[in-house]
Amino acid sequence: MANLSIDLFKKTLRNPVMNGSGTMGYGREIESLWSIDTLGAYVTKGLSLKPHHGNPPPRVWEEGQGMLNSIGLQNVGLERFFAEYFPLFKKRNTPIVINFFGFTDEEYIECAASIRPDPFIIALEINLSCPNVTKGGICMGKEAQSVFSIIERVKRRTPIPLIAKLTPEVADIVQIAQAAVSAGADGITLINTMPGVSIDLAAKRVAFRGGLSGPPLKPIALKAVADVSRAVHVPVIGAGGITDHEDVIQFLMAGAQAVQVGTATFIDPFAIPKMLAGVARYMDEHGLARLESLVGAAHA
Amino acid sequence: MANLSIDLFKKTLRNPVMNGSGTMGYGREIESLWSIDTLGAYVTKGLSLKPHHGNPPPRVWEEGQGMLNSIGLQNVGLERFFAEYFPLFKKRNTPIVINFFGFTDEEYIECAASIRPDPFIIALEINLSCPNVTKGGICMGKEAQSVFSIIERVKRRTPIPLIAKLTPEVADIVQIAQAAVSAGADGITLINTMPGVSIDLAAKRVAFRGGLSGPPLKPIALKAVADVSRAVHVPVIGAGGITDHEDVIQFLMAGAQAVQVGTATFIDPFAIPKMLAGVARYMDEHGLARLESLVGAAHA
Amino acid sequence: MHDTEGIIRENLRLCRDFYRCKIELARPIDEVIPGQFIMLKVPSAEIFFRRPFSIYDYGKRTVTILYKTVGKGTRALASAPRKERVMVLGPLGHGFEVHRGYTPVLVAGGIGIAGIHLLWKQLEKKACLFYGCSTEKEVPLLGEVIHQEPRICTLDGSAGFCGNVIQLLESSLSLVGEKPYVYACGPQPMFANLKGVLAEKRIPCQVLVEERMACGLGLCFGCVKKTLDDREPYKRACVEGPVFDLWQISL
Amino acid sequence: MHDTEGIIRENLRLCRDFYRCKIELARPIDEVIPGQFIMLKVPSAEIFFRRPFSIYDYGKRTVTILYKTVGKGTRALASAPRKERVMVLGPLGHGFEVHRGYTPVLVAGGIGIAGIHLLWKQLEKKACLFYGCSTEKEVPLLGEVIHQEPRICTLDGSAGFCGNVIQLLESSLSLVGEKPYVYACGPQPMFANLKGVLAEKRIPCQVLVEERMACGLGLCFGCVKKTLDDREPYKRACVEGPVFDLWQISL
Ligand SMILES: Cc1cc2nc3c(=O)[nH]c(=O)nc-3n(C[C@H](O)[C@H](O)[C@H](O)COP(=O)(O)OP(=O)(O)OC[C@H]3O[C@@H](n4cnc5c(N)ncnc54)[C@H](O)[C@@H]3O)c2cc1C
Ligand SMILES: Cc1cc2nc3c(=O)[nH]c(=O)nc-3n(C[C@H](O)[C@H](O)[C@H](O)COP(=O)(O)OP(=O)(O)OC[C@H]3O[C@@H](n4cnc5c(N)ncnc54)[C@H](O)[C@@H]3O)c2cc1C
Ligand SMILES: Cc1cc2nc3c(=O)[nH]c(=O)nc-3n(C[C@H](O)[C@H](O)[C@H](O)COP(=O)(O)O)c2cc1C
Ligand SMILES: Cc1cc2nc3c(=O)[nH]c(=O)nc-3n(C[C@H](O)[C@H](O)[C@H](O)COP(=O)(O)O)c2cc1C
Ligand code: FES
Ligand code: FES
Repeated sequence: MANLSIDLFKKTLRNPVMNGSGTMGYGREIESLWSIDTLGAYVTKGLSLKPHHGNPPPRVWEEGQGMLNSIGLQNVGLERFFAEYFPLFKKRNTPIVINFFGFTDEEYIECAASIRPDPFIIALEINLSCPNVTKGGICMGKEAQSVFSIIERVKRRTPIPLIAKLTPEVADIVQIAQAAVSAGADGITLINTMPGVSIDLAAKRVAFRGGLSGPPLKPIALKAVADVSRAVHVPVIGAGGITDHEDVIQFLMAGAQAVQVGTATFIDPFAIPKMLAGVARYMDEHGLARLESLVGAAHA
Repeated sequence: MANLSIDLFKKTLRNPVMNGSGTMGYGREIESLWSIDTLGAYVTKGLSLKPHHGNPPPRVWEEGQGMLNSIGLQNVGLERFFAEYFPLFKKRNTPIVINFFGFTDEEYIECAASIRPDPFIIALEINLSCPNVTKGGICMGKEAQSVFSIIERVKRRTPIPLIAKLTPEVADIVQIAQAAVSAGADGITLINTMPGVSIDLAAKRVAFRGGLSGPPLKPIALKAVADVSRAVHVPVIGAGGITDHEDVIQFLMAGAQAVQVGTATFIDPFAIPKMLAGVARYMDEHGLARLESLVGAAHA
Repeated sequence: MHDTEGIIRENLRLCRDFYRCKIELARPIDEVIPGQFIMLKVPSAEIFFRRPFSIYDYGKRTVTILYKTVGKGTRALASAPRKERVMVLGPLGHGFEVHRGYTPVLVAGGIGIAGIHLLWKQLEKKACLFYGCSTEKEVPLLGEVIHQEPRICTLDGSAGFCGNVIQLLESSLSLVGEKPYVYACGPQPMFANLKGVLAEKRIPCQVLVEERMACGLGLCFGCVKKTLDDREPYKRACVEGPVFDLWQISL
Repeated sequence: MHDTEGIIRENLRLCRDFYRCKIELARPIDEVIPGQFIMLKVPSAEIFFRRPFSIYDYGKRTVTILYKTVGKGTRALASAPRKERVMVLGPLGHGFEVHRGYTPVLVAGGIGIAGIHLLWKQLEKKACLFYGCSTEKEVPLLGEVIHQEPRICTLDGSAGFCGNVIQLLESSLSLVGEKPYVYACGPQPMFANLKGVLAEKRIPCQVLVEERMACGLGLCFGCVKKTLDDREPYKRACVEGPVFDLWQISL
């Protein structure tokens, strides 16, 4: 079968497909259906220094051909994660990306600093989409300036490659990505969810407020990947509505080195294994030796 | 039958449903199926001082359950519009909104200034989503500062109520809307298309770049309407993925005084007449005397 | 646990807005613990999420659900013809734990019977079932009475005791036998009343709760129920639940 | 012009990836000018836009199209069973204008026959048709020959003249009669060659062009064709077209 491996941050991954942060629990849950080592890399749920309880239910909402979520970053905290969940990935020989966040610059920095380098940790992914309490709750990732400063300060405190994960709710995502890279980001993940609202007609109220994910995001994410990958020299990881192997290949062609899949797994828990098989088939049919040859193909 | 009329800018409209700018030609085309006076008001194609040729084809692209377009603002210019197309609306006794644009501040201002007040023109709608050539092609509508100054300068040159139509590709649409209102905007239309990209797998190239419209926009538009209508005291007009009467009512509940329908008409040319009938049915079933009572109902 | 293709063999309207759907599976389903559920891909392009349904009954290659139409997904399911293909993920979640040495008391309110029926079937003689619904029209939801006559009540008094199922339970809890252990499924308000009735003697009780779900697999943390564990209050209804100890959740 | 519900009465694979679809309409269709088209709502939730198809033939309550599967929409249509319901908007657009006092010469390349067939049928004896396709397998697309024997060519020489239809036309244009007037439909490259052949004598010619469409009604300005009118170069294929004067468009 075709070789799907790709290189990222000087490591070789089995394949370019990761889960999106927060869409594959703590890694063990999916193993009732398939082994976590199916993934090119596992991306953790958003982790923080201290545990977070998250929001009251409902936390998920169907919205047309997509969904809204407001999980509220529930997580067990770094300490419990490493004690209880991290060993699985070593056992499965599966590289992981640690997605993390904070509600103040200091929380971000301490969080990153407290993560000890480990051969299985290929990168930290900083979630810049969450409210900064010290800045009146507006999110980090919206101003190039604040993105630059947080990334720069985090980089000073960790030797682990740092991926900046950006929100699409910005005026110019290329500018934000460039700020992140010039501050030292080693990679960019595009995109996080897009804030949306759903109205309950019967109840005459806002039924739900949360982040939009799934197929409706795809053209927005492809644009971010196409534009940013042209503008920066670091690897771009694409996410947003990826549902099948054709979507994966489209994101690679748009300039992504790797992709993340979230919502699709909720609809079909075998979406990821299926898309990997599909990508392999595509490579065989097109006599492709390496996936790298597809990356950015659409730029030409 | 129920009374669907609403008041906007001291005029009474038959109903709250308009077409979205650029999605109903010059008004006469649809009359092979239904009379233009079916609309609460007709919104013109984006007009400019001088005619514009627009972009080469293809200009429209199917994208999942939505579409991308890059028409490139083709239009016959104000002069020809008033000479050839405007008379129809007088004949049909149909109020119109004049959507206009320019590629420099001066073009915007001259354009607005050159439109003579007329009882049938209820408002001008300024399209802030187009590239400003003097500012390196980045669009007007992205910075509160430039929005404030353009609106303020336009208002000085026209007595006609001015609606600011905003792009969703911003960091904080409430802030932009507030800038527009404090500069004198009499209303806000939310939202214009969201930039997106589609990849052609077979051709290995960017198949299309353009503005995303249709159902994928709906949750993003509803959020803009819910948040902006809470923050400003002028009427908000909702647009983005409205397909049936339930969508219309949801936008009203979210805080819109009126709505605009674009893409839905391409899929079902009778979408607008059908949704008007649906809204009337809803009013009868719920014993509603006036639609105003629904506006912002979801805020409570 | 698998994600299996299935074919709708029966999709019958039992009464009012209640339906029973029997699905034949392409491969055998794992053993089911009463209270477990499936995530069903409703056969309609309009419905994005799968929908969770308790396993009402099952055989080697069949699973049966009992459902009430409350919105677009269940309405779409109700209109699905026989022979329609669906995807069935399950069995999922933490079901009822039956404790020896107690008298099992089953309490079902309305469609809640869907989550209790399998337990009732498996407990046989020992179990005594309290079933409450709004009118006699809904009594057939019980299906064929398996053994011990259930105690029935209706809100309109058209059948059995007149009142809600918790009032019925309260009126006869003393008579059900030694050391009652309650297993309940029904609407939220029912649980609050239940708590009131069981509080004094602090009678042990497990309840099956419903939360909106996206994945049903523990991946999204979208389906949480608040518990009294202050270290980690929000537990996933699809993994740690849907069956919780009544005394450990906050209503 | 209406948007009418229709039922697929026939959806037949004629050869290779060519299909003929006959649709029965809920109400009579207006009179059709050859070259006009319909916007068809393909019966599949995956297909968002309607798709434009030339009216190959029509009756009081039926419309027939001939189509080639080139992508997901046409493939979805090809897999639509008989009795499937569709929506049919039309007749749309500016069709062919037949000018008296000329010898009508019809030129169709491949699936282009779909846009020419109705004109051929209406012109009867007078018309002489040049039809080019890739192989004899595609000759049946002509349907039953209505009157004057058409001139056929195939790229592989398996039937008729060996070459493309423009070469065929060139070789015999002098023989077709007095004052030829060409009506053509086919792929883009064909038009360029056609222009070359007709240039010298500047023979009058109308061509049916295809552009991607969203509305088909002139609402979106998405389907434009570039013309030599420099005041307003881009004309809508769905209103000013799809039939244009070859000498007025820029290829
Ligand atoms: C573990 C579990 C087991 C269930 N078992 C059954 C069963 O055996 N029979 C049955 O009829 N129903 C059962 N439900 C509830 C069922 O899943 C919902 O009624 C269904 O998902 C509603 O979908 P809808 O599209 O029709 O409604 P929607 O249009 O999505 O919503 C309509 C109404 O249903 C409510 N609702 C939606 N989803 C859920 C949900 N997941 N849980 C509770 N309420 C919801 C909404 O709050 C809303 O008021 C179960 C739910 C869970 C979590
Ligand atoms: C006025 C008019 C009349 C037409 N008549 C016929 C006809 O009688 N028979 C027939 O088979 N086809 C006809 N076409 C072309 C037909 O509409 C397209 O082949 C069809 O829309 C492709 O849809 P798809 O989803 O299968 O392809 P897509 O997946 O949308 O695209 C696949 C390929 O088809 C091309 N394509 C897509 N849409 C169009 C379009 N509107 N025009 C031209 N190329 C397109 C794309 O460029 C792409 O290369 C006509 C087009 C127009 C504008
Ligand atoms: C339920 C849910 C939880 C998520 N949690 C996080 C998170 O904790 N941190 C983060 O950076 N992104 C989070 N995301 C965003 C996803 O990782 C991903 O960027 C987004 O969903 C787009 O991909 P998709 O369309 O494939 O889901 C979450 C998404 C969902 C749906
Ligand atoms: C083909 C097309 C052309 C458009 N042209 C304009 C325009 O000229 N000016 C403008 O302000 N908005 C324009 N829009 C945006 C629409 O008016 C509307 O804001 C957007 O499409 C969202 O509504 P919808 O989802 O109902 O289409 C255009 C949209 C489409 C699809
Ligand atoms: S539904 Fe996703 S974790 Fe329970
Ligand atoms: S397809 Fe919309 S104008 Fe022609």
